[in-house]
Amino acid sequence: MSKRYKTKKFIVKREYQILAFILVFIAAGLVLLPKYKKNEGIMPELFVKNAISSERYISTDQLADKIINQDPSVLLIDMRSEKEFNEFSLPNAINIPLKNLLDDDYIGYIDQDIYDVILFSNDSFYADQAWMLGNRLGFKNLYVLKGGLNEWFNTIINPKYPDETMPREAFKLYDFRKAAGIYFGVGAPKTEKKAAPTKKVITVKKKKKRAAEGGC
Amino acid sequence: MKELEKTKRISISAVLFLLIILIGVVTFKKPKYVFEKDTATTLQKIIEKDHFLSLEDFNSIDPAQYILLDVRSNFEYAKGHLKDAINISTHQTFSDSSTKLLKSLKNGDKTIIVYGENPDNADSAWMLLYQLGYENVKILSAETKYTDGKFKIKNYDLEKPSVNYAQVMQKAQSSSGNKNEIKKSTPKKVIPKLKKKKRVAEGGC
Amino acid sequence: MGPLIPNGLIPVEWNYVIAILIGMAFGYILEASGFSSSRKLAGVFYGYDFVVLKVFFTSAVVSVIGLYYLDYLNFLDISQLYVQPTYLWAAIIGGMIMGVGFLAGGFCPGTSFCGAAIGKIDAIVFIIGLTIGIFVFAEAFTFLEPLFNSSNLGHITMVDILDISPYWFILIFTIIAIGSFVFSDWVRSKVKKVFY
Amino acid sequence: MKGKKQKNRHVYWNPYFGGFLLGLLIIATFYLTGRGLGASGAIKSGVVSMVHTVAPTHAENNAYYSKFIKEGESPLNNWLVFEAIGVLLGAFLSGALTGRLKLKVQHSPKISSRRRLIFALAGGLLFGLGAQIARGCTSGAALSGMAVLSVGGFITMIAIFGTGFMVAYFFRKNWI
Repeated sequence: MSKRYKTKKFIVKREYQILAFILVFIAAGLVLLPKYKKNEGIMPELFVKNAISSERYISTDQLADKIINQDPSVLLIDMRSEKEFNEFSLPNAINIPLKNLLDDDYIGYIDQDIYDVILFSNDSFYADQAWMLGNRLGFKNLYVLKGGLNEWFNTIINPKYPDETMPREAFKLYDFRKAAGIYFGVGAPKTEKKAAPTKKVITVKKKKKRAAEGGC
Repeated sequence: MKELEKTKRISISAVLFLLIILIGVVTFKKPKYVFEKDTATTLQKIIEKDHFLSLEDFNSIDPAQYILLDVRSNFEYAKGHLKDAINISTHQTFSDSSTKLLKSLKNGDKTIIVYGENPDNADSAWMLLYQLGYENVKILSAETKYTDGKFKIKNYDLEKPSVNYAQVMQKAQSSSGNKNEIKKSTPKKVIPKLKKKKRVAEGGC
Repeated sequence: MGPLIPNGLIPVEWNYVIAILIGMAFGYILEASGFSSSRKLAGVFYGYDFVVLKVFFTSAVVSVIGLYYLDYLNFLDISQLYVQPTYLWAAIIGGMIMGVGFLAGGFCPGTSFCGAAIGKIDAIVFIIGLTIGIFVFAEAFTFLEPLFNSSNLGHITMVDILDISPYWFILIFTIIAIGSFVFSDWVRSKVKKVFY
Repeated sequence: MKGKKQKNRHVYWNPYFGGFLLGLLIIATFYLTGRGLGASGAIKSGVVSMVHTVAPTHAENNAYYSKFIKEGESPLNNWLVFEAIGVLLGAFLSGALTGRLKLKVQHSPKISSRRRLIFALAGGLLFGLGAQIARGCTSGAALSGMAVLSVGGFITMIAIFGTGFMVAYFFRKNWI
């Protein structure tokens, strides 16, 4: 049994030589293979496909409807600066200035699958850019408020009275917007004062979830 | 106690390993298009906001220095467009002809100026081109419209609030008299689950 | 694109099933390679048995090569993998304590499980020792905390600190590993045989 | 092959073959779960849950235990614990197939089995302590760490084996 080891001259078995060669060959392959830049996020083709689809937009009317019905799945994110946010924002919105979008503190808000995240800014531009970045990183459930706050003020807060010639739907829409405007605190007749606030109190408690923290 | 000195199994598995890798490498196709800029760089670029070209600047620069890219649909383009503009609507960016054209423009001396119905519309094209590594792209910050048989272009103020929101709201509320209740409620702190955070997998001990 | 579970390609519910299957394979391989025998493990320090070194380095080389090939072929995003955070002094001092423990006990935690599974009493005692050790650590945590949390270098890899292409590093690492195999065989041919 | 195994139950795999398979397993682990293998974490979970059951308030006040105690979830509900169960099963399977199952204390003929057990206990104690300080043992920190080229993995590995060689002289009687 021990005879094998007592050879005076130390030699490596031929099989091991070949195996060693194979291993070095494989490792050298990594060095020799042509390098290419790795793609971060989704592939450009998919990016375009998502970008040209209009599904990412949500209209102000839809949003107003969601807020009034206290849709618990909505998470509003204000992309403007902190100053603008402090002056005015939509109810229950969270402020993530565009420049902080990818910060560790905020990325969790846009990279998740619980809420429908609705991004908005003054018009849809910042929100759209944020959406594009999120789209590239493969985040789901991101939406852009079409037209942003400008559109919000044009439609919900200050709806335009439709012309007489317009179809009936336009009037319906106007009524809805007017009512929504009252909900958001515009021109409510004094008699309705009581009705509005009770509605306003949002009791839906969103469940706090914490990131699973691993530890070693 | 000894281990097996036989090398049959290890030899077979090593050769298989090598074969699998070889097959993988041989059949591997390099993706045709990859994003060259990562998202952090892109975000930086967006914040700097020097990728816009106002209409005045556009009118003052020499047409030989730029190439206009119309990202609207072919139909809109046919109705009317800026002089010498080339039409590549966003979804056609990867078609053969536009790839060829864009490649020739990449890192050239000429600035690529994209425009659409409004800057918002041109933004996806810009984002795409920039992230694909085109440095010399700018968005024409203007609104284009085809009305009354004429193609018109006018300046567009980006991200400018149309009204002073806070003031309007205050006015509206004071007129209705229920100021207190409708005040902007303090943003509720919600902490959504951080799902795909990198390195979420914990290590073993 | 992998890793599959963090990217949601396999539902999280499968996590534990996969854990057991992976564990079984791990245990089987360790046991079949002889890691359940403490005398075999300790042999590497006396030159009569280099199975630890061989298995260890072979697996490190194969896994790192495989992972980088998967990364190259776009099956896996290597930047998403968990990298142990490096706490320099904690790693050195903890490693030294483990070194002494290895020599005294003749096992490491993974191999002691294997030994215990096939009925080695010393392995079971080793596991009891491990439990006490962890208990001692936790009780003395306030005292050990400065060391535990000192010199945090973050999730860094050799590529970050050596500023070298990972592929070159892998090639060099492979050659070093093969060199160590040859060296270990040479040492083994010189050292007095131990039978156990 | 099988008959041969019956005759010599102490024939192990070729170490390179074992290492190769282990390498593949680590690749599979990383590919599936994004994390490496581990062993001592399972015992840590065991200790935490034990202390938490015996003395809940103490466990919650202790800075270390409290890191791993989550409300409504047992510390044992952990990936590593399941993996450790798998290790036991797998090793048992391998031992059973090759006829290595036997209740015994393995030690050098020069020492008594009492001495061997005392040393095993002390070694385990030190290993447990060290593994917690270094945030991982040989499989968690060194083996998995080296697969992703983690600096910590290499440092831990060098520290373990470097110290091992340094102190090998003092423990020689135990082994050779």
